[in-house]
This record gives sequence, C-alpha cells and structure tokens, in this order.
Amino acid sequence: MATTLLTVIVCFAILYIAGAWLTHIHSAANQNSSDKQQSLINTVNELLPQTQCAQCGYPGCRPYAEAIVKNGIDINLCPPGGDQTIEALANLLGQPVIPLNTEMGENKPPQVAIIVEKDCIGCTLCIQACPVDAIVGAATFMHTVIEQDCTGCELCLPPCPVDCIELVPGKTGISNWAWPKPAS
Amino acid sequence: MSHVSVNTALVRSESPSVQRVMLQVLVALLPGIVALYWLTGPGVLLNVVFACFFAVILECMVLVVRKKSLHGEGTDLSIVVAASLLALSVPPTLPFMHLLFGVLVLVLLGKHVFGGLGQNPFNPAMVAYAALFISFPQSMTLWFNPTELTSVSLLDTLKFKTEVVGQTLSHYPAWDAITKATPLEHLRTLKLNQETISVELANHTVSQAPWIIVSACFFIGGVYLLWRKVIQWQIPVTVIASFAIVSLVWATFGTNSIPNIGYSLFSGALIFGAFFIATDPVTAASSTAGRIVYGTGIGLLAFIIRYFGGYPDGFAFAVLLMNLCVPTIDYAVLKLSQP
Amino acid sequence: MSKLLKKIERVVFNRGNNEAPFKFHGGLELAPNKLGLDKSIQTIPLPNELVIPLLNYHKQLLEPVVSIGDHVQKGQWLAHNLPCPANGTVRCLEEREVMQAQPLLTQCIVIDVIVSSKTAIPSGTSPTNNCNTISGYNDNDNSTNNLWLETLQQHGLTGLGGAAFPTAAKLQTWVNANNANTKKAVNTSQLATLIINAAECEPSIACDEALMQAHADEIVKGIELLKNRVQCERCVIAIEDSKPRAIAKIKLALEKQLTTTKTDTPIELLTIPTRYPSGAESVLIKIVTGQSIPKSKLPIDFGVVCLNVGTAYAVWQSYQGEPLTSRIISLTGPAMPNPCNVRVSFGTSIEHVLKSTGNESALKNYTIRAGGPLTGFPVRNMQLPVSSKTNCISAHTSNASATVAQPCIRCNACVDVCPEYLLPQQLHWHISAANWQQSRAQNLFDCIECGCCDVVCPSNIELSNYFRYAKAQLLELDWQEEQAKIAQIRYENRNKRLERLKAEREKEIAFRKSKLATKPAQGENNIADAIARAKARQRNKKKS
Amino acid sequence: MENSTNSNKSLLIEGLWTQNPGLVKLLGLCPLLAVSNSAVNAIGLGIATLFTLLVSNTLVSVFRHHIHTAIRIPLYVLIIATTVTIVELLMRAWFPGMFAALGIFLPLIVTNCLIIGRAEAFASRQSVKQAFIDGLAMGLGFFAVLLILGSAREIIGQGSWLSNANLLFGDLASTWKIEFFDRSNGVLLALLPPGAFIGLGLMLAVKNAIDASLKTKRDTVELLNQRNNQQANT
Repeated sequence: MATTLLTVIVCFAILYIAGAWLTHIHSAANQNSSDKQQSLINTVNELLPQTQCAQCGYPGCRPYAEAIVKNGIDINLCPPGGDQTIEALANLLGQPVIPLNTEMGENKPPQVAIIVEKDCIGCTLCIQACPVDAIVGAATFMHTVIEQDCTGCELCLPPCPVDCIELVPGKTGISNWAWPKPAS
Repeated sequence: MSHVSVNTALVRSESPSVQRVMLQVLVALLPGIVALYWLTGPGVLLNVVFACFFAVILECMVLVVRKKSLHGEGTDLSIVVAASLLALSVPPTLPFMHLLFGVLVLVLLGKHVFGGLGQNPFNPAMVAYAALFISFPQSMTLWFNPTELTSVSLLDTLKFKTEVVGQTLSHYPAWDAITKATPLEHLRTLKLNQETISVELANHTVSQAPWIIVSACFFIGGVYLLWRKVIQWQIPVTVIASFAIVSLVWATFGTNSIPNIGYSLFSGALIFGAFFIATDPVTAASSTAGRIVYGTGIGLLAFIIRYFGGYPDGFAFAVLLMNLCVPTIDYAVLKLSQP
Repeated sequence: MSKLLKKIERVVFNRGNNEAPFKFHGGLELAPNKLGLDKSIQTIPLPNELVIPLLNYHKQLLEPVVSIGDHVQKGQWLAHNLPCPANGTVRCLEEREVMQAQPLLTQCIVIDVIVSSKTAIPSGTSPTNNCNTISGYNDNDNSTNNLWLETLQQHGLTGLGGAAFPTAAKLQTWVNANNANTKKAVNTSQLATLIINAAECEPSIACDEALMQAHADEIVKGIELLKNRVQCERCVIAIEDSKPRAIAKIKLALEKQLTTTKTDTPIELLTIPTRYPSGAESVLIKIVTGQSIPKSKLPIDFGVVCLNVGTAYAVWQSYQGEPLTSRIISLTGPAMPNPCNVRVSFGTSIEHVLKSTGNESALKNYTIRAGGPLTGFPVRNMQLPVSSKTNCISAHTSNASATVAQPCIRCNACVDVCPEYLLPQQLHWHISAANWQQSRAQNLFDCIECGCCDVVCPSNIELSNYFRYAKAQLLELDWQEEQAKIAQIRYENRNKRLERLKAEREKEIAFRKSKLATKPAQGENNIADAIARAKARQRNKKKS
Repeated sequence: MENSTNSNKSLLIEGLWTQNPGLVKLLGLCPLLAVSNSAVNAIGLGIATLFTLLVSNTLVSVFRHHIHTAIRIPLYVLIIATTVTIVELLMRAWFPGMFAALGIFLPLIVTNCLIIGRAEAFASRQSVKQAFIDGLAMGLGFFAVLLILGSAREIIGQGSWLSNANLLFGDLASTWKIEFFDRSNGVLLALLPPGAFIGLGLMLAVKNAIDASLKTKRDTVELLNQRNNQQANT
C-alpha cells in the first residue's frame, strides 16, 4: 500500500515538474516571439524583389512581408519575384511551392521607366507616386527617371495626366551582356 | 552566332569519345572472358552475348520512349559494357529468364529511372546483380565444377539454361555431379556448419587454382586499362590494398575463420571488381583523394560483408554502399582542399 | 588539412632550386605549333581609318576629349588615358562592333589617318630624365615613382597578355607599399616577387616569342626599370622550354645587363616546362612561388606582381617617350597562307591586317578566329578593330567542334586537367540544374576559363562555356540583390521622409488651429469693442 | 465552413486520383508497403481501412461542433480506435485466416496518418455528407493503390494472383487463384520490402507521367482555343 502511494506521489511529482518546466519554456518562447517575428519579417522582406510595385495588394514589399508572417497570407502574390521568390519563400517558411497567382500580374523581364520628354508637362504627379524616389524634376519643369534606381514598378503610369511615361526593357549593353547557355 | 569559344579540334589530334573509352573496357574484358570460358564452359559466352543483345534492344526501346536520339546514348557502347559486366558476374548456369530479369533491372532501374547515362548514382550492373542475388539465391550460386568440364558442351549448357528454369537440381540428377559452389560459397557453407576453415584449406576440397587464373586474367585487363588511362590507379590499388591489409591483420591476429591472404585476394570478385566495377566513373568519387577514400571503403566493406555478413561475397553490396557515400566524399574533399 | 596538403605538396614537388620550379595541378601538354618565327617583325602600314572603342578595363564608357573634325596627333588623348595611335582627323563618333566574343555595339571614335612624313610628338608628359645609364633609374623617391606611374597611365599602358588590365593600377599598390615602408602590410612571409610572364603557353600564339627574339635588350632594360622601381626582392622572367631561341637571346641580354650594372637581385631566368596553361597569371605564380592565389584575393596580397613580357617592353618604350598604341600580333593557323608576326596599330581592322600581309585569301575561304584555339573566339565581322587584347588572328578550315554534346559520364578527365583544383563535371551538373549558389560554393569563380576541360571531354561538352554562362548568371543575381537593397533603402528613406512631412504638416495644422482658437476670443472682443464704439458714436450723434 | 464547390464528383476524383492518399499525399505508407505482398492481403487491409475511414470521418463530422479544439486529437484517436476495434473483432470472428495474415497491421490502422489526417483536415470542417463521401473516396483511393501494388508484387514475386482468396471470401474462393508461372521462378525481390518501395516508386512515376501528358494536352488545347478566340476577335 505504502509503495503504491509512493509511486503515485512520485508520478505526480514528475508530471508536475515536467508541466512546470514546459510552461516556463512556453512563456519564455512567448516573450521572444515578437522579436522572432520581427526578424522573420526582415528575412522575408529580403527575399522579396523590392520593386515596391504594390501589385501584391500591399503598399510595398515590407507590408507584404508583414502580412505573410503575421496573417499567413499566400506567398504567391509577387509577380516581379516570380517562381524564384515563391520557391525561396516556401523554403524559408516550410510551405509547399505554389504557382504564381496571375491575378496580381504576370512575371515580366526587368524593365525601366522612361519619360518622353517632349510630352512631359512637369506636373510632379509621377514624382509623388514613385516608391523609390527615382524620378527627379520640379513643377512645370521637365522630369526624368534615374535609370539605375528605377525598379520598373509601373506605379508612375496611372497618375501621369499626359501618358508620357513608357516602360522599356532593361538595356542590353556591353556591361551587362550575359553569356548564353550552351546548347545541350 | 555561335558562342563556342574553345576550338578543341585545333588542339587535339584524336578526339576522345565515350565510345572509344567503352571499347577499350570491352577489349580489357577479353582475357577474363577467355579464362572463364576455359574454366566454366560456354555458359559465360552465352551469358555475355544474350545480355548484350537484349540490353541493346531494351536501351533503344527506352530511348525511343524517352524521345532521345538513338545516335548519342544508343551507340556509345556504355550499355554493352554494363551488360557484359553483369553477364560476367553471374554464374554461367544462370537460366536465361533470370538473366533477362537482370538486364531489365540494369537498364530500367539501374540507369534510366535516374535519367540515363551519367545520372545514375548506383553502378547499374551491381544493382542488377544485387536484385538477381536477392531474387534467385539458388540459381545465383550454382557454378560448374571446373574439374568436370569435359562433359559440358554448348548444347548441354543451352538446354540447361533454357529448361532448368526454377526446377530444383534434383530433377536433373546428371547435372548435380558437375555443378558446385565456388570456393567462397563453400567456405560459407562450412562456416554455417561451424566447421573450421583450416581443415578446408588443408584438404582443398574445392580447388582454388582455376579461379586464380581467372582473377589473373582480369588483372591483365585492368593493367591494360590503366595503361590506356581509361581508369586511374587510385581505386583498384586502394580496394585491393585495404582488403589485403585487413585480411592480413585479421588472419594474423584474429580468429582462424579467415583464410590466408592469397586465398582471399584471388577468390570471388575482388580483382574483377576492383578494376572493372569499382572504377565505373559515373558512380565513383571524382577527385584523387576522393577516389582513395572510395576505394578504401569498398575494400573494407567487401571484407566485412564477405567474412562477417550473410552472403558469400559482398563486393556488389560494398560497391553499392560506397556509391551512396560518393556525393559526401566529393563534397568533403572539396571543402578540405580549399586553401 | 589544407595546410597539411600544401606542406606535402611543397616537400614532394619543390626541388628547391630555380631550375626546377613548382608543379601545378592538371594542365595539358599541347604541341606549341608556333608559326612565322623565322620572319622578322614587320610594322604593317596604317589603314585609312582607325576605330578606337571608348571603353576602359571595367567596361565603363569613356568621355571623349576630342570632337568631330579635330586634328589629332599620335599620342594625343582621345579620352582620359587613351592615346591616339596615329595622326589624323576625327571623322565621327559612332557605335561599332568591337573585338570581343559577343556581337554588341560600343561607342567608338573613328579616325581618318593622315600619313605624314614627320615623326609625331607625343603630347602626354614624358619623363624628363633621359638617361642612358642604368644607374639613372635608381632614384627611387616618391615623386619620381608617382611621375613614372602617371606617365604609364598617360601612355595608356595595359597588360598585353590578354586581359588588358591597366599596368599602372597593378603597380600602384606595390609602389606605394614600398614607398611608405609598409611592407608589413603585405604578407611578408612571401618573397616580394616580380614575375615577367614569357610563358606563352597557348598553341599557335607566338607574338611574345617573336618579341623576345627581336627586342631582348629592350625587354631586359624594361624589366630592370620595373625591378628598380618596385624594389622587389626577387625578379623572375619565366620562359617555357619550347622557346630555346628566345631563351638564348634573353640570356645574352641578361649577361650584357649584368656587365653594365651592379645589383643585389639579378633578374632570374626561369625555364619552365611547356604545359598549358602555365601562362595564366595564377598558374604562373603557382609555378614560380608555389603560392596558389584564391579568387577572393589578388596576387598583390601575396606580394607578387605578374606582368607580361610585352608589357615590360612597353614599359621601356614608355620610358623612351613612346605611348602604347600598337602591339605585335601572330597571324597563324593551319589555313593562314603567310603566317607571320606583325606590329599593328590599335584600331586597325582585321581585314586590313590580313590584306597587307598577303593573307587576303584567308578572308574569303576560311574561318577566322581572334586569339588562340583555347581562349579565343570565332570572328564573323572582318571590320573588328584590333585592341591591346588581340594577340593572335588565326585562320582554319573548320569552325569549332561541330560534334553534338553527349551526356557526361563523370570520367573525371576534366578534374585531372583542371589547374584550379575544380571539379568541372560537378559544376556542369549544378549549372545544368540552375543551381547557382551551389556552383559558387564549388569555387566556380576560381575558373580561369583556360579550356583544358573542353579539350579532354570525351562527351564534347562545352564546359568552359557553361562556366562563362554561370558566372554571368551569378553576377546578374548579385547585381539584382544589390539593386533590391538599394531600392529597399530608398523606399524606407522615402517612407521616413513622408512620415516626417506628415508629422510636420500635422504640427503646422495644430499650430494654426491653436492660433484660431485664440483668435476668436480676440475677435469677439474686437466685435464687442466695435459695437461699443459704434454705439458710443451713435450716442454721441444723438447727443449732438 | 461548408464549401459548396466540393461536389461529390470532384471529391471522388480527388480521392482516387488528384489527391490520392497513396500516390500523392503518401499517407499511411507503412501498412501500404508492408501488407501489399499479395492481392488478397491488400484487399483485406484495403477494406478494413476503407471501413474505418468511412466511419471515423462520418463520426468526426457528426460531432464536429461538440469537440473542443484543444482536445480534438485525442478525441479523434478515440473515435478511430473504437472503429478499428470493431473492425478487428468482426474480422477475428468471420475471417480468422485474414486476421492472422494481417497481424499487427490491423490494429495499427489506428495510427494510420491517412485516417487521422482526413479527420483533422477535412471531416472536422465539413458536413456529414461531404465527410462521408470524402472518406469513401480516400478509402477507395487507398484501396486501389493497395490492390494494384499487391497484385503486381504477387504476380511478379509468386507467379500467381489471388492466392489464398479463401481467407477472405470463403472456401468457394480457393479456386480463384490464377497461376502465371511456377512459384520457384518468382522474383523474390518483389515480395521483399525493397520490392514494395520499388513498386510504389514506379507507380508514382507512372502517375506523374500520365499527369504530365494530360497537362501538356490540356495546355495545347487551351492555347489553340486562345488563338481561335484571338482570330475570331480580329
């Protein structure tokens, strides 16, 4: 009888200690969780292409990263990133690789915006729309796009009242010519 | 505009090709085939011809199904080499149906399941050998007794190979007298019966001399391959050396369950495998140091499986196990050799 | 482990004297196949037009300093550090195809050549000390050195080995390190070595050999000059043993040099085995010093500078006041009617070179290739201008191997010949699977594109083209990543700015509101006052 | 949570093909590989699994509003274990031979992740009808894979099909056995565990190949349609 009682007490003690320990771990994990979430958001953000094009429905890459981490939004909403970004995100988050949601847009080769200078009326609307401050100019003066900084996000197209902005493929020149894949 | 930059035609007089490499391997196999013919009768020739013929047909069929050009992979002789290696590994008495199964496994599971030539992680011939060994343990351990060769004719062999499909030998009492286990299988039986090896070695109940000749002939073929630079010295040397060192140490300090080193080296598939199986470039390690590790591993595993495992000779399994390790070996060598 | 391997390598392979240098891994023994060495070097007549691409080593576009219609003299700058090869008039600035594997257009200056009898006066500043004695070069203070480097720059000196790296930039760190007595900054455990690369290892190219046979004295003087300027502890000229005549000439010149000058560190003549690609910079450094240079570092980090023998000659020419505007080119190949080595001004078209050397028939009938069989590339457009990278023009009957690539059988022939300890077949595997980061991890960027692996591949896989392709892809990925980072920073900065502006505007609004809140009170008073005043006035009126 | 798009037909197609538990989701592989060495064994386990899945899915769906989320897994296990016990007792009573042949894998249906997976992922969120059909479809999909793999392994390994059918279908069925070749010529490898893995791998490959060819066909049809539409528009 005494041994049975002892056994039961020991079992309870073990369970109690284990439970207390687990609770402790759980609370400790909870304390760190917001930090962890922040660093995860940063990592996700780094995997996104940073075009800031808002095609995903969020006002930029970081907001989309926050939505992915906090609200579990689908990872296939980024057209500029395409399959590569989806794969990288899937690897990071341990999710299955899913095809790009083409409702948001199609994956296109890199492009840059140029302003047709003779048509520009200097309204500064595109300057306000540009998410990366890649357009320079002043009211009633001609604007121009800084080619290196343009991400090709197309956000400057809708505000332009005279439709003087065009998107052209990134220029192929001597400095960025890529050796083609050999025929196999 | 083509962007071919290296004009190889300008600097090399004769163009190296896969076909030439494979042809040299086939030439190197010839002395071994002759020796086996002399030792075990026409069965080995039938095996080689049948396996090659069927493998080529199957390969062409698979290539057609996979919509690949027959000109490239179909004519590069690699499948002929693989089929010949399989045919030389199996007993000459093996029924055609079983050999057919082996070739099926070789071409389909050994090679094309992984994407064809150059993509397979495991030696196709050894995959087929292992599948055969597991599936038909009885017919895979039945060899002609070299001393009774005079009574084996081509017709008899053909008849045996086509008719004795799966029948136990007791149906063919006449054959029982002239078929026997190889020395290694005999050793294994003795071990199972807990008899001491030394007695067997003293009595020479199974004569080993003819098998030494076969091994020597394969050795000559291997030396030819080394001379033609088809294979590198690292793998055969390390396989044989590691096997020899361990058996020497074990025979000296260990129990008496292991025969002496000469017996060990020249029985079973060790010499044949060291030069022809382990050196298969597709499934072997890449770098010099990697090849040394790979060869040593095969030697050690072959020793362990042969004398402590459940099979009479473990070369096929040793090769397959080391094939598994090849990517790791290559990676480790690369990391270690970086300055 | 790697240290142990290196140590073993050193013990086993280094025989400890200069006659037997370090061995390198892999490589190929190829027949040298050098043609036209029995003929003396002719300077071909200037063509009617010269085409000078406005590009520097880093493929950045240069701003021209001349305008259309200007008369230019030989040696005058067309752009910064870009001397003009001949007297003439600037005809136009336009996009032309230049000498490289890719068919892309580049901004070029086209010059109409005026052949004048007068020798041109170089306009770049040349060193004033025109001493003929060797001791004259020994004044090794800062200002002279810097002046010298500046002159090299102004004379447009680039390496003549094939990569066309600016020579002054290569020497700059070295000279500065010496001047500032900061030798400890560089790895002092290594000998500070100056290597003159005369190992012209690629088959058929013979321009360096021809140069050594013709101008051994000047080369040695150039090396002596370099040696004294950089104050190296060891100076080696490495020549392959397949060039006995060149070795003899250089040896003679060195002996002559020794009789005229005293020095603690004589120039060593190192005869190395003929084995491709011993002339590649990293391989030659390995042969001479036993030091292998990882791709992340420069030879200078290990106290080594490697210059082509042609560059040494050009350094001497520069010292004599002559800018680098021409080079020696081998016209060779099995189908070249009249193989020879000629001196060609930069900007001359291939067509002109071949026509003026009696090789016109090669133009029509055969395939033309710029560079050697391993590192060169086929040329379709015969108007391409010669540049300082062009060391060879060859003609042959068949263009590149037309054989179809077969699957890799991992025969490891490529591993055995790779001088950089790579596993080309493994890299090929990763590249085929678009596994870029893995190919980077396997040291793809160590590849020197020597083409040894292509030569030995039994499956005829264009391995080095795969590597060029993968390098381009990786560079593109890196660039994209960099761009993404820039975009992210700009985006965040913009957001901060917008927030700041918004906060300021809100502050402004709040301030105005508070102003308004106080104003109505005053306003009411005013109104009340006004009403009171009005009432008072009315009252006054009534009274009156 | 009710999803009206899950029509009965699409549920069946999902269970049998697009979301097949054996070939796509790769669930419950342990019994699948271990018991598929003969067609009759496969049928036995297949039926048992089908029945369990059907009952557990339905019950979980019936009780889905009453189960607190925090303790749902133990409750699912309880429901499944009850069902399995019923199956086990039934089998022991009526098919003792089959019961002996299946051995431990019959009680182990409790831990088959296919069943708990469907309970958690589907039945707990869907109506009873939907859950029932899903259980049927998934069970049939599992059954089909088991049957094909079991038949293939038996034919290659023993040269016969439906041997020992009497264990499951009574003495009448003992004559159902079809002999292709002598048992001693059978490929032993097929009967051993590696044979199960190779067989399943090949089945996966065949399925993927069929899917790929179907997809290319569909894509070409789509492309043609698009082109036709464009032409019609212009």
